[in-house]
Amino acid sequence: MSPRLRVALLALSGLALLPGAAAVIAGLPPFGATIAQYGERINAIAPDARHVANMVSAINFDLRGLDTLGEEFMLLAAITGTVVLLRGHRGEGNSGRAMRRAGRALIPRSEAVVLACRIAGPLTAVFGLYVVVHATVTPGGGFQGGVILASATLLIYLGEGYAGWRDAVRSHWLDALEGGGALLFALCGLGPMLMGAAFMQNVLPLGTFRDLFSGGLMLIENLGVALAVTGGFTQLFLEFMEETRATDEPEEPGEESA
Amino acid sequence: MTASAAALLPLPVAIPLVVCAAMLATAHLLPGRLPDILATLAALAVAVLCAVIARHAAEHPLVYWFGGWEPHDGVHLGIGFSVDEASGWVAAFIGLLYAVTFVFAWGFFGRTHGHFHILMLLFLAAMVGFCFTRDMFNLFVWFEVMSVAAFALTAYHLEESALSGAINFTVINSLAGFLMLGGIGLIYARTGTLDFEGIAAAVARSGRDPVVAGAFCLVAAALMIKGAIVPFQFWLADAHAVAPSPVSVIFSGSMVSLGLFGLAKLSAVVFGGSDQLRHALPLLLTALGGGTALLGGWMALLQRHLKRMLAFSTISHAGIMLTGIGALSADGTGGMLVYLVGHGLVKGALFMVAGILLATRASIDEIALRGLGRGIGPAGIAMALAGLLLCGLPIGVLDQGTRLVQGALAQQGRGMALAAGAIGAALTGAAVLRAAGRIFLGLGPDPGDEAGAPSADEREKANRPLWLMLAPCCVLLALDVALPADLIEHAVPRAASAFLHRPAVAALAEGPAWLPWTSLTAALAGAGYGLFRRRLPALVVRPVSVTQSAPTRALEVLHSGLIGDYAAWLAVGVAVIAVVLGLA
Amino acid sequence: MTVILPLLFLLAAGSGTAVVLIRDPARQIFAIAVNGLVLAILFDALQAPDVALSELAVGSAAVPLLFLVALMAVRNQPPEEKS
Amino acid sequence: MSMLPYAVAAWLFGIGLYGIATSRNFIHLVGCLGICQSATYVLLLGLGYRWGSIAPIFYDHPPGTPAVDPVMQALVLTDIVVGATLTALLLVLTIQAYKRGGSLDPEILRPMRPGGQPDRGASRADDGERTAP
Repeated sequence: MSPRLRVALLALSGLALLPGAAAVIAGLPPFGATIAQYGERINAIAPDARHVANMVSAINFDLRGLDTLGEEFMLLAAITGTVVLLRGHRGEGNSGRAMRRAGRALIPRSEAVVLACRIAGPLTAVFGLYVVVHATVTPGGGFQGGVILASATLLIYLGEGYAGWRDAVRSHWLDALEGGGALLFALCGLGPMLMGAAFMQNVLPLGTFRDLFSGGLMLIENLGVALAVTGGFTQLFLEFMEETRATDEPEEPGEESA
Repeated sequence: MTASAAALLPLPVAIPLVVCAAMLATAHLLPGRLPDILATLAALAVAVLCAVIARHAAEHPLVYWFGGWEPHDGVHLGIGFSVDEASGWVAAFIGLLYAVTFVFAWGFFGRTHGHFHILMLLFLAAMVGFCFTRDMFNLFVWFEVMSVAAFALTAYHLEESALSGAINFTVINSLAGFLMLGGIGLIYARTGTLDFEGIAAAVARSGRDPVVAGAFCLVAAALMIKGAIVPFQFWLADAHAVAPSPVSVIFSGSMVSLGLFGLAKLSAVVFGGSDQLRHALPLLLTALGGGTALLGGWMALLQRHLKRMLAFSTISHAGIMLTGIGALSADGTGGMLVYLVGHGLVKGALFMVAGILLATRASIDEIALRGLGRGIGPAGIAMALAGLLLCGLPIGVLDQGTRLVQGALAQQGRGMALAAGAIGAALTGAAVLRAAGRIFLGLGPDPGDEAGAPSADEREKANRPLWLMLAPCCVLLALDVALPADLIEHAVPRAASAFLHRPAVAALAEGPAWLPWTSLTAALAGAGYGLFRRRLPALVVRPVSVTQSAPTRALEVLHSGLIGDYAAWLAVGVAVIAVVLGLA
Repeated sequence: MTVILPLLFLLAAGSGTAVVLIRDPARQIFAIAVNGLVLAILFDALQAPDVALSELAVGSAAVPLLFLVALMAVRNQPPEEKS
Repeated sequence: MSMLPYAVAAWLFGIGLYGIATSRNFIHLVGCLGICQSATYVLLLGLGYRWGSIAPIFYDHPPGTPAVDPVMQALVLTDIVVGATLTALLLVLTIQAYKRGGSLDPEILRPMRPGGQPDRGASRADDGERTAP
């Protein structure tokens, strides 16, 4: 099909869809008028039932924990896939050590960049940890914190250069971190079954409302997610970086993550 | 007894997940063959557990609430699994298919620290979760896990066509995921719940409602993309043709039909209460299904790349399954479920034959392989038998499913869909039989239109003995042929009614007995024409070639491999569904 | 609030359109990052701080970074000899 | 205003699809797919919003204060993970496809070209290629 024909086809089906879409939009409740009964109900009962302040975490780790389990394993699938697809080409043998492209000199980094990264890296990591541990009381949780932690390791890359990064971060540790985190989460599901409860039933003491240690089993699940996401995203960055080592210097990424 | 059986429900999902997480955590420590063994055992465990669950679900569906969040005052708070007999058996079949595939692929994925077994096990867990869940969003999560694992597996060969096939597959199926999520958002906003039963009750109350119809349109489009229904079918040929053969076994045998399984479940259980949909669906589904069956069959006949041919044949059979759903009756749906299992067994065996050719003869091209199959006769017999079964040889599970689907269609007077299904099956059977004759008997030195079809140079590692690859293939075929017919005949009416949440029926209608034989004869005639065209009188050959050339070229042009075209067709498909629903 | 929300929705539509219409991948990356940022602000205004934090970390940092890396990989590695 | 979020969601999906249909560069195409996905974020969060409600976090406000729908937010969180994984996978595929095919243009990188002939097949199939174009 020629591009013009393709756009015409697209526009035609867009036109055909227009009345339907209009009818659907008109049939929906007006924006901001009401929320669904399910969400209302959770807002009403979850603070009492699970002693947590953050309803989104309560849903993610308790009421609908199975979804998050699936989501974690989706991440695992994607990162395993990425590793296989990128390494299948490079060959697995040399993934453990830094290799350098022939004919490319090491480019010295400016003092300022190194210093900035050495300061920003730990700060980002601390912020990431903060986000992880406060999952049940304030916004954030294992996933968000894990991504921020992974960005902190990326700052090491900017500060110390590739070799330094490779020394600090080893590929099979990351596999272990990622798999271990996911395993921890899955075992949080199976553990309660051994005690005669339902899969992923919150059998641990729930703690006090608005306390850092509230939510019982959710805390462990959150930890599992944080480990898996940190390991997974670091692995992802690592594998992607491996693809670009012909470049001089990646530009400023990672700043917004803090 | 049933209470303890219900407690088993999380295990078929949890076991593969735990095994693959543990495998990843210890990836660099695992010795050579351990991933193969672990993965096979895990898949077998899933199959056995699902079979146990299915047996216990025969009386009434088993229900399990995760986290102990049972519904309270009619509000469903958590996620539930709800397994009826049919879902249980389908999941058991999928577990078995994986176990057999792991044996077939023994050592094939050796060099990657078990990463491929990790992906395959995730794929398995997602499929079982997809069969069991009774929660809309959970369904979406498993749908996406399935997709993500599949995307990575497709590109394993890292060849140019494998990569661009995988990109097409990924983009189209990602769009499917977004559509589905949009539909879920709409139905949640309308009904205030995500649970199947809760939504069904609210839909039945709502009457004619554009939001419900819109939600169904989006979700159905997503599942039809997964199920490769015209005009969403384009990705399938690209992806199945380039994926490693063990992965293609899973794709064709279970992933595609699972999309239709989901569609059957949703349209019967969740959206069944809407009069508007009940009026529109039979026409929509049988028309799309019939078209898909014909187009898939025709395209299959025109291929020379064996896996691509089988991919189109899968499209054709997906169309037949869709016509079964379209009957919206216990006969049609029961037939579709039986057909799903039978088709998975036969198509899995065929892709294994393709894998055997790739490994032992280092090619997948029908014309290049002419006569080269002589040394591996058993594979040829398997392929010929599978081809006969595909087009309607009246024995085995696949045939039983076919007759039930045909019975449902005949009862409702949908002659067009009935004919389209029979012709589609005959065409795919003809294609497979022609290829078998050419490869294993050296017939047909003078190829017709198929010579102009796309092909690629491909081979797979030949690191396994022939018997190790042949045994799983024969197991699948033997299962299809030898599963006792009266057992299925006895179980299907009950299981199909429970699947549809309807009162049980005593027996199901079957189609006319002559129809499979007609398909079979037509397939043999088609294969014979392809192989012996040089010996036929010009009076026969010329009109056929003249009439088939133009549409053939047009069809090949349509299957351009361009992602932009596929996106445009996707929009067309969604618009067609929306218009049909809107007019009802 | 009644003014800010519509404005943010329109901004999200606009920045999304920009991502599509900027055909040069190198410049598109900036559009993607801006779009991520706009979405994060929109989500925060919609009282979804959890989602906003995720979108900030993923949509305006991690994903543009991946795009950047992919672009560099493509630019710097001439394709291998085809066999 | 009451329809604006839904219209924006529909627009984003449409424009993303238009981008995919017309893109001549896979990296650009992946960006367009992200826009299609952001349509789902906007739709879901728009459906879960209620005027005058707080975020569903009862830290500064006591439980019982009207809050927006937390379920939609949980769904969107999962969706964002989906988006990140898909982007990563697609970019990997794109990089690899570029290395093999030497192009990022979908028109050039096709899965299988019509009439493609296997190299080794030609000699084996004695007259197999006769009718090939």
